[in-house]
Amino acid sequence: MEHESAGQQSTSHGQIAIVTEAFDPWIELSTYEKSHLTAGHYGAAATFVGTMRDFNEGDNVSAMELEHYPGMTDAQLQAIIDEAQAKWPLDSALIIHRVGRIVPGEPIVLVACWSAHRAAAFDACRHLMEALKSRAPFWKKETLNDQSHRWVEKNTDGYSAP
Amino acid sequence: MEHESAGQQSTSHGQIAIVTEAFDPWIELSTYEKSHLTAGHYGAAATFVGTMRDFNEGDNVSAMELEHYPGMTDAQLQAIIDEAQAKWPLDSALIIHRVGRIVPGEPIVLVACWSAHRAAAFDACRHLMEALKSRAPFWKKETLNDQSHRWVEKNTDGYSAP
Amino acid sequence: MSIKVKCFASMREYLDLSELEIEPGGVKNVADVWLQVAGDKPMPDNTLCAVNQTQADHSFIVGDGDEVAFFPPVTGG
Amino acid sequence: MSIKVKCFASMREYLDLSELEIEPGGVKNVADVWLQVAGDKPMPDNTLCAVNQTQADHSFIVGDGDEVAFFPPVTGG
Repeated sequence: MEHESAGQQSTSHGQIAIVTEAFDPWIELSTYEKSHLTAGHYGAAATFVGTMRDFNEGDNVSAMELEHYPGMTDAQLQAIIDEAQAKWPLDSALIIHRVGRIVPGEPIVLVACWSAHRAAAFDACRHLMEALKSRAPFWKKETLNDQSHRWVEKNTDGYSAP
Repeated sequence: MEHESAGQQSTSHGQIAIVTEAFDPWIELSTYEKSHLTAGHYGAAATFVGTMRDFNEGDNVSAMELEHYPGMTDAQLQAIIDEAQAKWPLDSALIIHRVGRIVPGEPIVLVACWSAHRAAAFDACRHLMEALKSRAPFWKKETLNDQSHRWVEKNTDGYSAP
Repeated sequence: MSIKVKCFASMREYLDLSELEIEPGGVKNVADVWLQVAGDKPMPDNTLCAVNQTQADHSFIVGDGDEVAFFPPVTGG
Repeated sequence: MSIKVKCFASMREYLDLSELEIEPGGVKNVADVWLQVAGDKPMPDNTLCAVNQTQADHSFIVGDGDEVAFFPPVTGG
């Protein structure tokens, strides 16, 4: 699938894409798996999709503007994938992140890891997501129902379930 | 998507299916999300797909027969989902598991959890997968390249990456 | 009435037995069911048992109408 | 030559500045760049800095041709 792309890099073991248009994560996963993975070689695919909610911190949210730092974002995402590749035996890893104007129900981010075994796939997928949330230069500005705007000030800890 | 189904149960918060034919996990996820989830309500989807490899414990594997205990398997999978629903605030959970003859590259199991936040989705997805591996009555018999057969004797620990 | 016995996977092959109905006379618990269907074949160490599709140990009391299953450790997923 | 300065998100709004080139004269490190572009506006506590698209602290040495960025904590994903 070709993207209206604000940045894309591909290595033998992974791919990142920063996209300006809505994407369907399940179609992306299907397409990527067919083109980048060898059937029978991987036994585990762990994936995460972050989707825009219509509420945040007790308020209704009607839209969001997602800003990024072109160049640095791509480099950070690639570095995060490279680190994961060094730490876990991954067949491949994929990150897709949306930028620009987003409305509730639309996917924001997709992270996926393929490996021979499930522990590596699970660990690497979650690590990629937490590294992305803490290090990749993206910023969210929410539009509330009364048309006022506010910047999201920080990301929450993703390892502590409520 | 309708399945050649050996067992299917649906509750307001989750669904299990034991299927006898090959399934496409990404189409299943897309279909399930459209029919069972409310856009804008969930912010996180964590999924896992287990796929048959063409190697195991150092040997090439050409096919597999997946046996189950009809009735008990369904009840165990439903119990596992109910437990996860009680422990984490999930919008929905889905388990699909293949039985019968399987060849390398074909998906064996799909587990997916949707929640408002990522920690709950990640934790619940992994818990469902480990609970399934340790408690759901399925058994694998591998066919090696020389046409000999062997039972897989036990599942490995899914929390320890190599 | 009777007790339904089921065996799965390598246990089915070990006992050459998939499904059987036995008379409940003289059967008090899961261990007695094993003796009825397996005779002098020893029960493998890692054998799991279920009564009415819920896991149970060897001393679990069974009788008329129950379903008892024997199987090895599960290996799905 | 010059130093390119970029600001993102709430920092862009705070300084009313998206991108600017400044003369490197008198600029030794990141903190000096801030003084040049922000004047007497204090740097918010949680401000992050990057030099040539790699995160850096305020004492990081910069000069001709470098790209310096200021931004708040990241909130993607």
